[in-house]
Amino acid sequence: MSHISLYLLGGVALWVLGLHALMTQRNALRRIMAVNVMGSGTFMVMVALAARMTPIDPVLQALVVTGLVVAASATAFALRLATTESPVADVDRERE
Amino acid sequence: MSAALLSLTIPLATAMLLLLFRTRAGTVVIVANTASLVAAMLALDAVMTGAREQLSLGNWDAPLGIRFELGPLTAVLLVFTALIHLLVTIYAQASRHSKTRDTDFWPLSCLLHASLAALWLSRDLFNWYITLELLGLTAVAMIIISGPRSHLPALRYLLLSLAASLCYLLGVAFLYGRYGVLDIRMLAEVVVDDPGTRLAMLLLTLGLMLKAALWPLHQWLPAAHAAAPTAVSALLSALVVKGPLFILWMVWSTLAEPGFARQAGVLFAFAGIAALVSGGWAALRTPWLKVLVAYSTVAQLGYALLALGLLLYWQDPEMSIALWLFVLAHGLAKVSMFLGAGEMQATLGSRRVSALKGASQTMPLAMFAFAVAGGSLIGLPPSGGFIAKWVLLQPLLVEPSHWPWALGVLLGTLASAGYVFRVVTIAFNRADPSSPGHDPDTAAQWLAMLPALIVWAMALLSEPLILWFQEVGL
Amino acid sequence: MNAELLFDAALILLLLALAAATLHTRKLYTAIVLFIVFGLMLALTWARLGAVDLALAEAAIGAGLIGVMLLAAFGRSGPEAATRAPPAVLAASVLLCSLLLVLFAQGVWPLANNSAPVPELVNSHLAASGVSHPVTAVLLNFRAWDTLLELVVLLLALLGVRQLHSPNMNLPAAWPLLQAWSRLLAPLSIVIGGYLLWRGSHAPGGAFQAGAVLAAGAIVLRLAGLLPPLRWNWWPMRACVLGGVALFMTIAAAGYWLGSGWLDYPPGLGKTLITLIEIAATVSIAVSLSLLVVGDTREITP
Amino acid sequence: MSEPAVWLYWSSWPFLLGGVFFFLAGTIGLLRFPDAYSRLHAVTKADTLGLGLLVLGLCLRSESWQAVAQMLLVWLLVMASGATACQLLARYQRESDTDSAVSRPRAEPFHNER
Repeated sequence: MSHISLYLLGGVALWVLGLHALMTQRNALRRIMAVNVMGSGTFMVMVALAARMTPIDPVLQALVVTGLVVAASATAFALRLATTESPVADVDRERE
Repeated sequence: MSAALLSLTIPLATAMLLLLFRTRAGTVVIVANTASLVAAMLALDAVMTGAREQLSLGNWDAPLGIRFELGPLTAVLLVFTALIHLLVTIYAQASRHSKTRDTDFWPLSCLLHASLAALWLSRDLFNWYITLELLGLTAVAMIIISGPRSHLPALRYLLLSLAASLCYLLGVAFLYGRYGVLDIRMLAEVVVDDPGTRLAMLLLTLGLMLKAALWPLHQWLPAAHAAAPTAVSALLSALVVKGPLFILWMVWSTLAEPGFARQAGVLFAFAGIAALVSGGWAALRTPWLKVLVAYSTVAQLGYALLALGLLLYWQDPEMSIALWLFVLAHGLAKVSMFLGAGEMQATLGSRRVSALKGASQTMPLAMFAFAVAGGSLIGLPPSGGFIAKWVLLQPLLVEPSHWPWALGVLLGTLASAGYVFRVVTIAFNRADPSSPGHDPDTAAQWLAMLPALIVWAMALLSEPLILWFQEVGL
Repeated sequence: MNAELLFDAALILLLLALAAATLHTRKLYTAIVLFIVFGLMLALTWARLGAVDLALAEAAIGAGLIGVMLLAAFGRSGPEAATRAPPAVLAASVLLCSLLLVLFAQGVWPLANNSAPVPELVNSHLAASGVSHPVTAVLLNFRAWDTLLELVVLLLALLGVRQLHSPNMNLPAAWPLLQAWSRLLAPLSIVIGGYLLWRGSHAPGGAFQAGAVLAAGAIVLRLAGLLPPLRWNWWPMRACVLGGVALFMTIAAAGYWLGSGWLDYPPGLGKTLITLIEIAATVSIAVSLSLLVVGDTREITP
Repeated sequence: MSEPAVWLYWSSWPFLLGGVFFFLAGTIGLLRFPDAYSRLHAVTKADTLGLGLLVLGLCLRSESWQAVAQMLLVWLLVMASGATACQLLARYQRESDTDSAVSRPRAEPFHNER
């Protein structure tokens, strides 16, 4: 067993933890954090896969840099969307 | 290829210019869209006369760089995207009820167009992840144009779409870890059927099904699509959900081994029938007009899923043609339906289905658009929906052992007939018509009708299209 | 070797514990603080796995900027409703997740010893790419299209926030100490940002990390009240945001219609063009991120 | 390794151990101390002294002057930012204390955790 296997397992464990929280939590901020934990798990799998060979796989690392920026942008948007005051008073009931 | 690239570049450049100069001129977008449509048609023409083209971005060949491919299907989809975007922007510019005129709808819809074009052209698993993310973010940003009421469904959509992307990305990571390539065709050459690959395919499939709102992962769609402004709902239902569907089709039709594909195909086909039935049932019961149309999207995606399932189950390439004909016909019909519904809703001042009483009298054009589009969704001849269903049914009817599947199609047809006639009967109830709040906007109603007319005209065009697809493949 | 494994195991357990605590602790504020700690630990993990580029990006963006945004979002959000998922959902989720965990563990286990052909290709073409750091070569040459689209994603996040029409943030008057400190910090962030950008061509670093550091500097200055409000309405601001994508697109299109191919840099010009793109991208990322965190993105109609 | 290098290597141990000790002590203080001010006290001790000793120990082991300069720079920055952050936190705590003394609820969320 090498340290790569450990990190791979850790990555999928993080992903599953995030998924569990996403399904069970109700608060918007917590769900956003849950998605971020899922993302971190995915990235950990990718970085560990990159580190399994010498020299380290630069393609996977570059993909993770891209993925990180994409995830961070989406998170920033989600955070603003979740906490912008909505005038609840004049919402006519519209539930399906 | 240069025409296809032009068709991708024009909307992107237009979005940049609109943002830089802070203009919200719809006419600029319409002109740019026309140019993009012409470019897409030139690309289609090039593919028709020549052959499929490849482009290695940056001249780095596939395992190192990203590959674009312009085949028949990609060219048709480029034209389809540009056409639908053009129709919707003309409506959004002309309609008095369009709530999108003085907003960021214009640059956002251009970005949507560009990201879809990038998705159709790309053949790289990771690049698809970014285009999917682009699609999701644009969709959410466009939904919230309609104001605070849409924030909650938009947030749910955003979170689910993010989770779905990560599901997809984990699948991509597994595939790369196993085979070391990201290009779909190179992957198809080396892929073997083992548990790890199946797991990766499962992850890809779950992520894409959630993004495409395929049953049973469709729950987010009705609220999100119904909450958006009318022009946006039309774009979302007609275009956005088709992006992940394209990737799903691509992944399964190129990567899955026959044995595995047969097993999964049955599941897809059953999910498709379930979508047809449950989506149709929900559309029959909802009191809200736009939610009804949105549920009809869920139901109609069931046909695509059924076609995908049967494609995998029988390994019959005819089914791919049926799938994409459904997508084209549904896209056009759904634009018409959403625009007609939005126009009636805005004029009558209520979101309820019941408010349409007597609409055939007060707003005959919009109602007609709705009904004509509904006819294509049901599959009445000679509409585009009919042609698609015909291509799907032909192999089903040849062999008696396939007849149970035809029963599923029949159920779906009945369900869609049910919700279309539900609206139509209310509209023809002229005893006590609800009076419109404003004057009906005739030009806008004609614009809502236009896509429906095109979908009926598609019946005439589709025979050469089908023959061409059969000849050269998709 | 054993000591290293011990360190790795401890780090992973710590990460898992932090993630679980973040997601399930009772107080939201504690959760956010733990999440920031989680981000920093993640940066350490990336460094341990040899991904220095990523460690820099994670520390600056993942832990830093997202942390600030989370705290700001916490300030805006109301008290947390104490709703818990019904036991049935909880049980179903636990069951599903354990199943997935077992599946994934089996799926991921054999991957540790595989290898991919691409890194060797990268190395053999590195000389032709114009830069000597492989990650930068992949980001800005071999897979430059990904990077271009990623800049569009960042732009879209900004556009999305614009649609919210959220009121301007009311920043409290800053204390003199903070102001003095940010006066010291801002030039430092410019120096570090520039250094990271320059380093990117031959060592870990590059546009994203540099942009994030610059954005952090701008945000601190803005919070200390030393910068005027950052407005979308001001055209140079928009030009900076759009500059990265615009330049990238121009180079791509010019390469296609005048030169040898889409996103193909003419021989000899590779380094220059990459540097130009990196500078534009850095500015674009820095301004976009600052606008996302502390900017005024509304449209003020005259 | 040459003679002075070996000597330097061994002499770095006390510094490193001292650094670890201060970090541990700071962490325990953070967890166990009753109020914000004493917790801040504990944490900043860990930052300045603990990190300082670690940096000193590592400097003794380092091979080049560049590395030494970089580490010293890091230490300086951490110390400065730690001191500033400590001041700001303490000040915030004092303001919210006086506020809650006159029982005016504050809008900001950054209350002490307890």
